[in-house]
Amino acid sequence: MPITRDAVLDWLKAFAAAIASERDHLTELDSAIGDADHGANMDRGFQAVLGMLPAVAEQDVGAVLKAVGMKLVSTVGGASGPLYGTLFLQMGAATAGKLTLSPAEWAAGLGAGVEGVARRGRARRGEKTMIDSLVPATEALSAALEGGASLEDALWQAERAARRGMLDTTPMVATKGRASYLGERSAGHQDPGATSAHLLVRAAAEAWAPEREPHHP
Amino acid sequence: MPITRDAVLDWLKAFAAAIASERDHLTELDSAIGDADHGANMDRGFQAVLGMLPAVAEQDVGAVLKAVGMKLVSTVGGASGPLYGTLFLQMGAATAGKLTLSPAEWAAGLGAGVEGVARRGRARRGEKTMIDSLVPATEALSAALEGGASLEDALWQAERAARRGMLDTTPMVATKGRASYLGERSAGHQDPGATSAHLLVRAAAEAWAPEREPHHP
Amino acid sequence: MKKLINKPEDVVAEGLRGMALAHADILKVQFGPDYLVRADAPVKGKVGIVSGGGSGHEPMHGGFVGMGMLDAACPGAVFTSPTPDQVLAASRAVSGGAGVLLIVKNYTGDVLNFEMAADMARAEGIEVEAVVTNDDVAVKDSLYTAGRRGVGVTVLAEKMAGAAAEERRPLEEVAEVCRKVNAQGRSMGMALTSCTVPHAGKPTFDLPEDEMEIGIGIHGEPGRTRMKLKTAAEITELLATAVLEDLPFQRGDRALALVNGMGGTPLIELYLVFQELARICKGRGVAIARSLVGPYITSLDMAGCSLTLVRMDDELLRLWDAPVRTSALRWGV
Amino acid sequence: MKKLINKPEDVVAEGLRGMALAHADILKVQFGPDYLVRADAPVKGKVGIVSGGGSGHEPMHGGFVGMGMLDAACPGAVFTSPTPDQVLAASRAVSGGAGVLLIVKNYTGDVLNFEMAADMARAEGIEVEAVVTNDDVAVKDSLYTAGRRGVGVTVLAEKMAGAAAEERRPLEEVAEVCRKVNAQGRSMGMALTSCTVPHAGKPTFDLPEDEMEIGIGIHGEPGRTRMKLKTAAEITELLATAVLEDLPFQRGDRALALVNGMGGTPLIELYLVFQELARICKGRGVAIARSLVGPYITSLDMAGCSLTLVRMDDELLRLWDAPVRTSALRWGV
Ligand SMILES: Nc1ncnc2c1ncn2[C@@H]1O[C@H](COP(=O)(O)OP(=O)(O)O)[C@@H](O)[C@H]1O
Ligand SMILES: Nc1ncnc2c1ncn2[C@@H]1O[C@H](COP(=O)(O)OP(=O)(O)O)[C@@H](O)[C@H]1O
Ligand SMILES: [Mg+2]
Ligand SMILES: [Mg+2]
Ligand SMILES: [Mg+2]
Ligand SMILES: [Mg+2]
Repeated sequence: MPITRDAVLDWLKAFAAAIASERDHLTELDSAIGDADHGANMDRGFQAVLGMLPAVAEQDVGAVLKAVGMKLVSTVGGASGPLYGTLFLQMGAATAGKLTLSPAEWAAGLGAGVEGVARRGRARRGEKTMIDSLVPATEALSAALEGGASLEDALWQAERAARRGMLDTTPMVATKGRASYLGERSAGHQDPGATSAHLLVRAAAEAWAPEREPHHP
Repeated sequence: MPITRDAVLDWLKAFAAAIASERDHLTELDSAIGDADHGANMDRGFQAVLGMLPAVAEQDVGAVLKAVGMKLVSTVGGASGPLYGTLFLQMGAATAGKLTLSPAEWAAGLGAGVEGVARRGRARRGEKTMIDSLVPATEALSAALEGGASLEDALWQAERAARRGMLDTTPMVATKGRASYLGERSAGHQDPGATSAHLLVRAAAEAWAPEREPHHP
Repeated sequence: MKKLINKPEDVVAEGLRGMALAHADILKVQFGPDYLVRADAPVKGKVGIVSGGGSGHEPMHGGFVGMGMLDAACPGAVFTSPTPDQVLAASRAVSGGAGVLLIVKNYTGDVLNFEMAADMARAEGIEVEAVVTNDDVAVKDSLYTAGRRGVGVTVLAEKMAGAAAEERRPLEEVAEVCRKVNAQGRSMGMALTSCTVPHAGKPTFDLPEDEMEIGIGIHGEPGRTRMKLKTAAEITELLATAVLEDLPFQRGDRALALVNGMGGTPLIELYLVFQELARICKGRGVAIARSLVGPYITSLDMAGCSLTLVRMDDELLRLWDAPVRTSALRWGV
Repeated sequence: MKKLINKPEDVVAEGLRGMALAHADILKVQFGPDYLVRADAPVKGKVGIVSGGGSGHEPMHGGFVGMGMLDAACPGAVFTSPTPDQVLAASRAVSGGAGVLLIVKNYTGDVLNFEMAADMARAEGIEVEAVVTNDDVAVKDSLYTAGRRGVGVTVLAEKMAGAAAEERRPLEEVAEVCRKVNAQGRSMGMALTSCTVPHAGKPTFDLPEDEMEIGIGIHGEPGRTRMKLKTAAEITELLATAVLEDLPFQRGDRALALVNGMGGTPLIELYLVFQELARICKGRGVAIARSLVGPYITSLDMAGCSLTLVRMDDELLRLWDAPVRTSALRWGV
């Protein structure tokens, strides 16, 4: 099934809601290895996005995602502002003019966004950043779709990969961002950005394939 | 009996010793209604005086007292520096050139010093200052001598008057010096300067007439 | 006590040494007796201006030594007035034949020590005038006190008297400018925290986490009242009202406004207070013609601020705008 | 929390309003997006210099806007980097046809936001160069960190790059001056107390009454080590040694020395530290050719200090001495 512009709006609203409810948890994670503002930063940004969505709700998917990126860039600040902003700006560029997306186009768009984040932040996997949940998620998504999986299954496989990547950041020693000043002391804490990035992936699965949510043992 | 230059030196040393042993008490009194430095100020000054005395020990009484005044002025600071400095400078002027003093000359010299303090500080009795023990003391001293009392008795009568004056400052509301900023709140505390001034008068009696010290009930 | 010091008894001398090293182009420091003096003192034919007081109020007074302001400053021990021999030595050093003006803050110790110094200097044939500043409206000026304390106005008077002296005006006129600034100026301060005097080692007074002291002195003397913390808007209203109504300032007046930090309060808060003050003055029709925002007359590490307003006329505005070159105030050169 | 503020969320905007009112002769403040800009911007034919960062470090950066230094400053929320739209708007406002230099402190957030702004400005046809300062020797600069933090050198680089821009030198040369100051400069700081962020309401970290943090960042980031309090002489030795040996400074070098206050430390202590630093430099044959002592890059109300040394040559000395007219640094005019 194709992904409509309204489905994309549902995904954005679901992510905004997840950020709002996880706000304190994200800030708590950031206070351990950063400066205790990641939840506040992300929530400030997505509340602004929610306020702006009606104004662009009639435009194409690319335009919507571009507008989200611009809004995040101008309201979040810190490291996550430009990074999440770039993610949506690049997704928007990759989906410019489209009113619906095929699963492959969706995967390609997300991949372009994640590549943009990696370029902007000069981060690779293993540096204890959002990259550690974003990259595995996009890889799992594409692999599943290429392997013939349904979008619904692919979304939940991506969610699982993102969650694993998020959990994998805990033992890592940060080499990017504020946490890197802590050196060895950054190990033993889950990365806040990787945590919010997992919510981004999960929001799509929950918005578009709620009934398929696997029951983890 | 005449008061020799060496007797004057004994008095100065006795006062310096009394200040040193009462230093903390004076500072404690000043911390209640002032800025907690009267003991430190006076002790700093009289330690400097002790160090300087040998250099002037061969000069006349007036020169010795002038030198003491100058040293206090240049080492004490605060309100008490100029005030005690003036006391000794004026005593020195009144006794210039003399190698010994008659009791009357001593009383006149002290009176001149106290007048100098009152002029410098523009203070009258009842304003909760050193004046409240100095003035009664000089009045009692002169009265006793004019009444035919011996120097020894006159000294102890002056000491009693100084002590009474010192105790009388407790209920007073300060209208001069730092304590006046406290207004009514200054009542109920003995004035530090009146307390050090009592030591000045007592030092003379103890130095020159120890055997005559009256036994207070 | 947490301070960047070595021995408490060496703080003043070591601070002075730092001043001398950092500002050799502007001033020299003399020890025994201690004073800071303009590098080019004495200036022939110019009235020499000397101020001073206890240390712990930096940049006042040493930071105001230089062209257009003070010729010399006499630092006493922390919170203790200097001694007459310091003031005498400084007066000699700046006496350029046109007389010497002593600017004294109204505290018994300062007044008495400067008076003695004035007597001594006159005895040496130096023409001396002394002006006592007493602008702190927190203290009732009456027969029942030693009078209002000299605070923020002192800095502003030193600047404008300094400018008058640079114009080579005679001693009497320079002293008159100083008296005029004091007469037209009023101040009041407040503290969020106590200061800690080095040799004491602990805070001078206890102030609960939710209380502040209004009408505080610059040595931690008690203020008018202690009350629960309020917003910057309310605090500024409190201080400004007392200052404005004491002179009183009138609709149409032009004012020089000083929002002064007590030492431990960051600059952003002072600017925040300044915009509250500007709002209040505007509401009363008082125009802020000139302003100064920052820590200028401090109380060691005390957190808090004070407000000073001076009613200005064209002469004072000209003198305020005149060039000044000191380590703490500098413009026009 | 004891602060002269109204609502924590209004601190930055109200502080900016105060700046605008106090310094209308020097700068203007724009809101939405927020930035401070030279009153006479854009200056035709001159490279425009824009800096910025989180608020809470006053006077940096707004206090350095004016002739001879910055053309604009972009204040973020307290301790949070500004957003690209602020930097873009400021760049447009100061673009006088000779290009725009962005001076950025090395923190991931600052670098990413300024980079995006640079991309946007270039997309609009504005020629943009960006220089990142990273002088804090407390952080190891390696593959394993985001690199050294930009601290004290930033202020000095802004002054000297500003002077080069006033000489109408081309963008590449102005950027080169900025890079040179950064390359020749090193800093290290320490804290006696934590700062308190308004919206947090409590100290960022706990520091026992008898301990200090060496190598602290300006946002209360952890330092190199925590240790028992020491004397000013020992503390200065610690910081100065780390700074001197990192470049390293050599016998015969001429240095510009900044003894910076963190916000809650009184001036007398900074001068005391400066004379210790002068003694240490002398012992190593490093001449302090110029100096700056005071709170210039602060961390709200934190008590403590930082030392910055820049190896100077004749060109840098000339640029340092050149006239500057800002609210926080002013000379030669
Ligand atoms: N160079 C980078 N590349 C990718 N992600 C990064 C990078 N630096 C930081 N991050 C992510 O940003 C998160 C912190 O975001 P946030 O707290 O909002 O910004 P700041 O660190 O400026 O306060 C980190 O948890 C990390 O996942
Ligand atoms: N105007 C005055 N006349 C006489 N004595 C005064 C006057 N002002 C203050 N004193 C005396 O000085 C004492 C305080 O001296 P000290 O504490 O050494 O100086 P400071 O008050 O400057 O700290 C007071 O207790 C009081 O007795
Ligand atoms: Mg953060
Ligand atoms: Mg942050
Ligand atoms: Mg006292
Ligand atoms: Mg005193």
